[in-house]
Amino acid sequence: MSKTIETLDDVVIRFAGDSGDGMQLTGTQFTNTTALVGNDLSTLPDYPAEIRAPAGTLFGVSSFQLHFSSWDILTPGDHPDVLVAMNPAALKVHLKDLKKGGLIVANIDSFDDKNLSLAGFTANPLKDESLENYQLIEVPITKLTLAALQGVGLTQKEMVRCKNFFALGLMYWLYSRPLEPTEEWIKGKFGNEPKVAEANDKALKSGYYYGENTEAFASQYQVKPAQLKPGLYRNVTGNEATALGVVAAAHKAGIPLFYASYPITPASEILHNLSGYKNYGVRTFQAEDEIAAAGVAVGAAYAGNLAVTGTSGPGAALKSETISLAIMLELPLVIVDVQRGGPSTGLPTKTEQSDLMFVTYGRHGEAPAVVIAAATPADCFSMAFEAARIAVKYMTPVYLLTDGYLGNGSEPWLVPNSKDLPEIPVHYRTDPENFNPYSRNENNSRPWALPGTPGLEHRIGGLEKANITGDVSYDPENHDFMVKLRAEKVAGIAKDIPLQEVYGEQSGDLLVLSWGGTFGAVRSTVDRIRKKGHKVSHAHLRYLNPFPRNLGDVLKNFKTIFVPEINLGQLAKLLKSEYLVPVVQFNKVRGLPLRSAELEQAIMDTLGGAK
Amino acid sequence: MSKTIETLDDVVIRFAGDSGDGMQLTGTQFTNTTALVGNDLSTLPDYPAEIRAPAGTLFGVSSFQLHFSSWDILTPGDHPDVLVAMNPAALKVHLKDLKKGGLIVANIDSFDDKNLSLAGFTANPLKDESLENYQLIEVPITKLTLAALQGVGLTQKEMVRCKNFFALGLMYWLYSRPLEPTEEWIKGKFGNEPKVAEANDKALKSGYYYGENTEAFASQYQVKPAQLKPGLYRNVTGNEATALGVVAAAHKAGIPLFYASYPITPASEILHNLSGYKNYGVRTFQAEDEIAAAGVAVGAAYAGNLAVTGTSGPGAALKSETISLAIMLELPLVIVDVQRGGPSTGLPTKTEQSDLMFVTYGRHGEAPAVVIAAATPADCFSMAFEAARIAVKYMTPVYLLTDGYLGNGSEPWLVPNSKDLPEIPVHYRTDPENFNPYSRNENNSRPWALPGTPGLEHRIGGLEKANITGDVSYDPENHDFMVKLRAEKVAGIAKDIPLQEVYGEQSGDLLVLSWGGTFGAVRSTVDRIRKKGHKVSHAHLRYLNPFPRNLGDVLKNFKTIFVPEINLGQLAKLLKSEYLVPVVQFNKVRGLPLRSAELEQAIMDTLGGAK
Amino acid sequence: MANTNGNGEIQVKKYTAKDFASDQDVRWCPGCGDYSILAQVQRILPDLDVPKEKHVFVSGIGCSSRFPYYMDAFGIHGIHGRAPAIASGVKSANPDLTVWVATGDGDALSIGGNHFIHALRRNIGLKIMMFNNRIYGLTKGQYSPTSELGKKSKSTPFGTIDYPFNPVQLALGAEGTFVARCLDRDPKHLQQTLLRAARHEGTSFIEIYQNCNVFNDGAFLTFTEKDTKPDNVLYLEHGKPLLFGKENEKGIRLNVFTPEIVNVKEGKWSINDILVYDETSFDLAVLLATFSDRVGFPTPIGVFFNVQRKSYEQMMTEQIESVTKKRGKGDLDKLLKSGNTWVVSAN
Amino acid sequence: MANTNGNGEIQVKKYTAKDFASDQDVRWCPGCGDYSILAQVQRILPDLDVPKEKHVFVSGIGCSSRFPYYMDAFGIHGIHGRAPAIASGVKSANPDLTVWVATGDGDALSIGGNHFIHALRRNIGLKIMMFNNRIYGLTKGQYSPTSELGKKSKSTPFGTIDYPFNPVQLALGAEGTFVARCLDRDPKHLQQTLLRAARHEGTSFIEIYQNCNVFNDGAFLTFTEKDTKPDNVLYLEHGKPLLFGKENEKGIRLNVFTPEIVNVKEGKWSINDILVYDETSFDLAVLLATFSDRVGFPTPIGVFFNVQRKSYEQMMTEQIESVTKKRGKGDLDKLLKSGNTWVVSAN
Ligand SMILES: Cc1ncc(C[n+]2csc(CCOP(=O)(O)OP(=O)(O)O)c2C)c(N)n1
Ligand SMILES: Cc1ncc(C[n+]2csc(CCOP(=O)(O)OP(=O)(O)O)c2C)c(N)n1
Ligand code: SF4
Ligand code: SF4
Ligand SMILES: [Mg+2]
Ligand SMILES: [Mg+2]
Repeated sequence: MSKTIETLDDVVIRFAGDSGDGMQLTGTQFTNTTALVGNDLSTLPDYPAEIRAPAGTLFGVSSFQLHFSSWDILTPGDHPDVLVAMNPAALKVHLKDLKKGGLIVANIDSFDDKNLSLAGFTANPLKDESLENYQLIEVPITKLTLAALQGVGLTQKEMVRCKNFFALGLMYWLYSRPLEPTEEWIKGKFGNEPKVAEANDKALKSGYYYGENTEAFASQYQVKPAQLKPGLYRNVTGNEATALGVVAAAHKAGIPLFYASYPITPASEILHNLSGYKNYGVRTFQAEDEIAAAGVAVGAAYAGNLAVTGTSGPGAALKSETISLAIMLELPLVIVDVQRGGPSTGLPTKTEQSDLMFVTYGRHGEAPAVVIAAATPADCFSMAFEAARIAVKYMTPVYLLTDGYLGNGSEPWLVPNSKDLPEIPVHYRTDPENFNPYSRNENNSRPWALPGTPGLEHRIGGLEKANITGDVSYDPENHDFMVKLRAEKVAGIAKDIPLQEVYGEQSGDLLVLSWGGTFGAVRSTVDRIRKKGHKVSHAHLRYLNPFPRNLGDVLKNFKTIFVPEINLGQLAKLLKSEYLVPVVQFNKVRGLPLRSAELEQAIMDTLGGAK
Repeated sequence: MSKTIETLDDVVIRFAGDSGDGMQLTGTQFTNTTALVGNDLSTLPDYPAEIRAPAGTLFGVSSFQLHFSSWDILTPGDHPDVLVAMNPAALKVHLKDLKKGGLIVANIDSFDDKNLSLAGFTANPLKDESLENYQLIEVPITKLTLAALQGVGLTQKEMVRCKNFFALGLMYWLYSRPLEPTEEWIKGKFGNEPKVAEANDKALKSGYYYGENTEAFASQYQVKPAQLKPGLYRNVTGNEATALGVVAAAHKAGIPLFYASYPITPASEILHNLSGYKNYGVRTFQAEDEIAAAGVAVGAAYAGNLAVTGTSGPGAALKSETISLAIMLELPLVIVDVQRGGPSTGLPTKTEQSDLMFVTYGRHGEAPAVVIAAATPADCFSMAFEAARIAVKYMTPVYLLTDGYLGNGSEPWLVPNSKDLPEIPVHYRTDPENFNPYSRNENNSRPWALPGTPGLEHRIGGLEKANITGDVSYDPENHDFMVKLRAEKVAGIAKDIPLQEVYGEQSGDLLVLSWGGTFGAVRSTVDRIRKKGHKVSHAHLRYLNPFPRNLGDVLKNFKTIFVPEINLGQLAKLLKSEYLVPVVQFNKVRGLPLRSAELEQAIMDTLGGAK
Repeated sequence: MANTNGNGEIQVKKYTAKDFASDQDVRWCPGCGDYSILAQVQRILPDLDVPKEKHVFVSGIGCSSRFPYYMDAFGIHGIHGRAPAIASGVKSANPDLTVWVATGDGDALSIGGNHFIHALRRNIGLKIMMFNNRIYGLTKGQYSPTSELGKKSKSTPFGTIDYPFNPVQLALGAEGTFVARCLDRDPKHLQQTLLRAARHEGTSFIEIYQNCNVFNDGAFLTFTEKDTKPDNVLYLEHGKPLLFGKENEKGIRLNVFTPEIVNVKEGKWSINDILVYDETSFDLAVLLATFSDRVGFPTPIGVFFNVQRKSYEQMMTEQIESVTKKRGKGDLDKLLKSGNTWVVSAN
Repeated sequence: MANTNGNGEIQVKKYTAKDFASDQDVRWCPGCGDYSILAQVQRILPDLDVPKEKHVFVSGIGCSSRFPYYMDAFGIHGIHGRAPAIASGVKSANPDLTVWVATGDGDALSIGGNHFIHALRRNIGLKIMMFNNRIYGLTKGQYSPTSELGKKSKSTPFGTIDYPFNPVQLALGAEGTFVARCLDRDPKHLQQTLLRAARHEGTSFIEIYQNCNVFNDGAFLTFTEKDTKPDNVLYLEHGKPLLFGKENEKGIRLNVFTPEIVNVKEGKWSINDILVYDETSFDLAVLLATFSDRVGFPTPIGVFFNVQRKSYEQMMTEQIESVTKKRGKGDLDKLLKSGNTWVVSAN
């Protein structure tokens, strides 16, 4: 049976099912295949704080959203075109996001009374009019999978577990994707379990052929490769990119990388990734807690390593006292905060931008630290690299802010060649002549003097330091001097970071000013508005402390500054106190990326007001 | 021999000697006696971070400054009129502060070669012209003390230790103070050691008679009692007042006080004081660290106590994660931060105002907390009481900021009657009917529902709460709602705090705006400037988050806002971001109270510019 | 023991296990060992004669720390590692409450290690149940401080390089007064031990071997499966000889100071040679604690140590009472007006 | 052992104690026990044949934690309680360094308790000297976790209500591989023990009883004064019988499992009945650790426990080496370009 193949510009697909249904894996496979096909893409995994809550419950639903296209896209999309619902709970939770008229692929085998009632349906939505506004495709995924796997030699339970591959195969067919990448992956993954490998492979193919052979779908689709910049690509999540960024920085600095951390969602993957790079000389240290991790990192920095410690909000809170020490010691240190929903444990698996004030001001005393933030999953690589560069050049702690969305989300990344990455010059002090631990170079940086270096024996500590000698000093004037010096050193880094760029007109009525993980949502929204003919510019901040030195001028060129954030207005506060400019805030704190439609509406409203 | 008695309006006296010389005790005795005589007073103890550094060294010098007067004074004074120098190091360290023409009382017995060289003198300053500009009185204090104590039956070492009482007696004579209060104190203190009691008593009297009988001093002085508001007074340090404030609040709330803390300079005295109030039902818990102390306090608050945890900067940093939990739990909690010099260990025995941004923003996530600050040592009582009132009324953590100067410094306090203190109504929830842990009253406060109350069984925790039910909720809209609700609750407290008052004209060219422990220095400076005929107003903030609701209007009424702080401009930042007004900053971060003369100069300069 | 409720009435209500189940859906993975522990706790509470509202369950963060949500009692789901501190506040503010701590091997021994050892040292009245699955469950499979050396986990793809704690040994080192070990899959024994822990004055600590079937499945299989259990588990019972094996044929004998395993059914040794367990002996407790680390030795399950020592909250109460008796009940006005005071009169 | 310096030359310089004294004035109170500890450390360092620049002293906060300032070596005066963490970073980043930790009873056991037990568990190469004065010195006299029950201090005017830790027992509970106790006032023994600690692979822990003559004067007087010391101190020596008393007339005998004190000069018992110390026996170490808490028993001084166990940093190095051997030295470009890659060509 041959079907028409329609060409689409982009598709947003969301896989949803129980935590145990393998939706994250399904999504990742679809992503990898889609990347290989050459589409641009952006992903949004979303999983519950529970590991594997009882089957069928609403809170146990796990999902993976993927946006792929033939053009340059920036977000995982607000509203899916297709929802693959493996059970009633998945349908219940995600239906509200589906585009009107969108496609629902439902595994009808799971729509039994028990599951319907667990999901809080009083009637079977497949059977009444509730889905009238959508295209519903009912597929007995479980039964078909079981049928396909008879004779493979697995138990019933094991066979049922393969149903996500059936769904994956079906979607591959629907969007004309090749099976080979996943077939390869299955071979590699289940090499030791030939039966499992065979079963998954069979389920995958059965799904594919089900699409091909049945009348279920009216047509098949294709999405042409995107016109990306030429080069070698891979798909990376923000956490992978962060790990690679610090490895690359250590390499370019010619010093060993030391990563000390304590597991915490959504930062743990950085530790997982780095712990696999032992042959790159990477040392990883799973500490007893975040305080220890920070302390270990300080010790490693003292001993001359590129020391990095990663965490999320609650862990960052615990590290605060130790970072204050690192500021007094003036040692290089990168602290990665993969932000999540707060306060307290909050929404541990969701994204948020609410640690900006905390990393900027969350230390006792006058304790200035550098703060930078990544804009997209792949940008985590560049900003991790940049954090390391600044830290070792200025002998200072640098916070790198990413977030749950960036950390878990992925996009194609144009992989750089190591030789094209900037060098990071490191000069350990070796000359004992006139050595003073708190003398300064032209950047106000003190020397990095490693234990083990003959003649440089010296002591540093958390008590106030005398200028130059670094001895303990209780002298009032020296304290005033040093407090101001430390502040100046950090402020002075402004001259070493790029000027703020503005997308669109360089002056005008409205500047949308964003930072961090909202880049994609904001830029695509601004783009859409601009395409409609409105003059709206966009500036996206990656440097938060210090700000780019032209930022004040940039702001002056616009009548209205619009600041969208996934917090209650933290960048807005910083801008107001620094530049005394009023700003219009847009704050949605839902644990989710900003929604383009809402954002567009708010910008348009402001634009109306701005004129 | 009778001498003339001159009458003075006020005197600033500084006792200085080795850490082991008992200068803190001497100062405290002089203070108590002076208080009893009816002078107004203000004190500034200053001691090294070392316990008792080797005798004679510069870093081992300990001092106690006292300002007393016949009028209402506000500061311990910038420049002493008299310096009692028990050894060369004390002279070396403190001479630069002495008023030109001031009096030096030096214990010449300690000016031997060893001590001179330890103090870094190449020649004996008593013997050359270095002290030309001062009145030098040389007294062989050690020898005279030894002579007086022959036969009491103490060892030589023990006798030498009494020399501070000789010096005290001498100063009592010089300023016409009675001996009785100290004699009484000696009796009480050394009741079990009659020889020591006798020796100290004798040393005290010998000092007194030495003044009376020798020609050393040209005249004797008196300072008439101050015209204080009538009532019963006592001298209190800020830390004592804080302790009394929370005891009083617990009493007026009718609930037990629970103080959990970990020792840290300069906050430990709050723990010391409260641990002595066992018969007031006060529970004190010395925890293993500050994190535990905060956790214990959260537990005690849950169980219905007035929970307080006190610390200084580094400890406050450690508590941050737990305070974020308390914010999610919406439990009442008072956190006292007796600020000291930072960052890191910094200047642990010195004062500073550099934790304002930290307590305001130093928590991950959107975690709003109330911040208030005491203005003077005695004001610590009122503000501690106020912190407790707000905490229990609004079920929220409240930070009370004091500082090393307030905590250790003292002033006469008009003791209130308990019946005149405001009531603090506490309504524990008892009715199980319609009980919902996150329902709200008119103040947006949730019910305080104690374990042990039948029918109220419920669970709370750090995960996001559903509005009203308090169940765990991962719902995006609920999170947005709750984040905003928590912010509103704290912002709403503005309607329950006093309007900001302005001292002087209510509008004009220049408003000096200060907060916290600088009150005395700023008010007296403004006063002096006003007496010279300049129009300068002063507003002193005790409420930092939320700000008093009229603060924006107050600021609008002045052309220039001048903000002096012992930090790099933290209040200035908050004002700018909140009100978008430019401010003139004055920042001296020396670990010391602001100096009046400098401040006056800076205000005058600004005033010049403001016109 | 009968209790009075808030209104002073005598509480005589008899509960069933169900009364302690909250209305919240239990969110652990199907098959998780946590379910059994929850069930056993709910089962024993009716036997305690403590009114429901006097039970407080405090936890940190981890799968295990979701425990309080499932109990119809008071509860705080705290922050990672801090449960003993929060619980100490609850207990010392109101000693009348029965305060439980539900924690994991990471929560209690990694980030919470300090509060854990200090709670034990203070002997404060907390009933600490540590669900030891030798893994970080909630954060999806990193090794914990009880994971065996060399374990491959998400954060140690080439194997761990740090030695594990022996939780019983650590608790004994930290002055624990009631220290026990149980199995999630031996419900009866777990119930008995929970009851004893609940009734102990001061801190009681129970390490519960708990299967995490998602990230560390089968970690304790040899102790729970019918065919391997007899040879690998040694039940400790006060006053009873230390016997194990399918037919209780093996016993522990003390060769001067060195324990050895002997067979009591082959003639050379008889039951009279076998060490009789004494749970009040610290030295024996420590000796037995090391068994789980000795190759060839069975892993002891049961109460290792149990002695009476006055609790922290008891001493706190007594101190307040004795000072109050000596000095009289504090009067606020007296306190405020204490010290050197003087009067300024209006003139 | 000869070392090479930074330039690859063989380091043969012989140091004296003075070479390890920094130019900083020592700021402890006159008479403080810390002086002796400082002197002994400076005295033994020349015997180690480690070049000066390879010594790193890390401390927390407290009087004792001022230690690094006085050593002419590398040093970090850290923050309260965190010295073991910072030192672990130094040591694992550069295992070639000799890393010391100077800490107090409050620093190590109160706020730093968690890092302390985890360092011991990991057996990471730190030489931990804990100055135990049973008080908080620097903050002027609050009780510490080693203060005796009932102690009156600034923060406990009516006496403490929490039981102290026994640091040796805790260290053993936490898997310490070298655990010792010394006296500030027995310089020779302190020197010997420091040397052994320095040469131990992994974590060594020495509790040093240290007199704080300002806030807790005389806490250890019975162990240091000539007339009381013999009856109150039991020196532990590997392979030697446990004898003490003015004329070594008293000994420790093990009555099955219970230690008792017997007289070896009165006929009934002889030296052959006396327990011969074996510092490799964990059980003996724990038994002896409890002596200081047993009424009537002497307090043991010396090495309680000493076993060989591969250190954390050693395993870290080996793991890196073995993975590198297996996979080849990492190439950055390969790493960046790993995973599923695809090429977009210019067109
Ligand atoms: C301060 C902080 N750090 C880290 C985390 C992340 N985290 C949550 S639970 C957990 C470990 C859980 O392990 P365990 O205590 O053994 O409990 P289990 O899930 O195995 O029952 C970690 C690391 C956190 N929530 N807070
Ligand atoms: C985070 C933090 N909390 C508290 C303190 C205050 N503090 C400094 S040293 C110390 C205790 C010192 O006791 P110990 O470790 O026994 O050392 P010692 O002075 O007796 O040698 C305390 C509580 C601090 N510096 N930092
Ligand atoms: S991850 Fe493991 S411990 Fe956690 S709920 Fe699942 S099975 Fe239980
Ligand atoms: S206070 Fe005690 S421990 Fe500290 S230096 Fe003085 S004597 Fe030594
Ligand atoms: Mg676990
Ligand atoms: Mg101490």
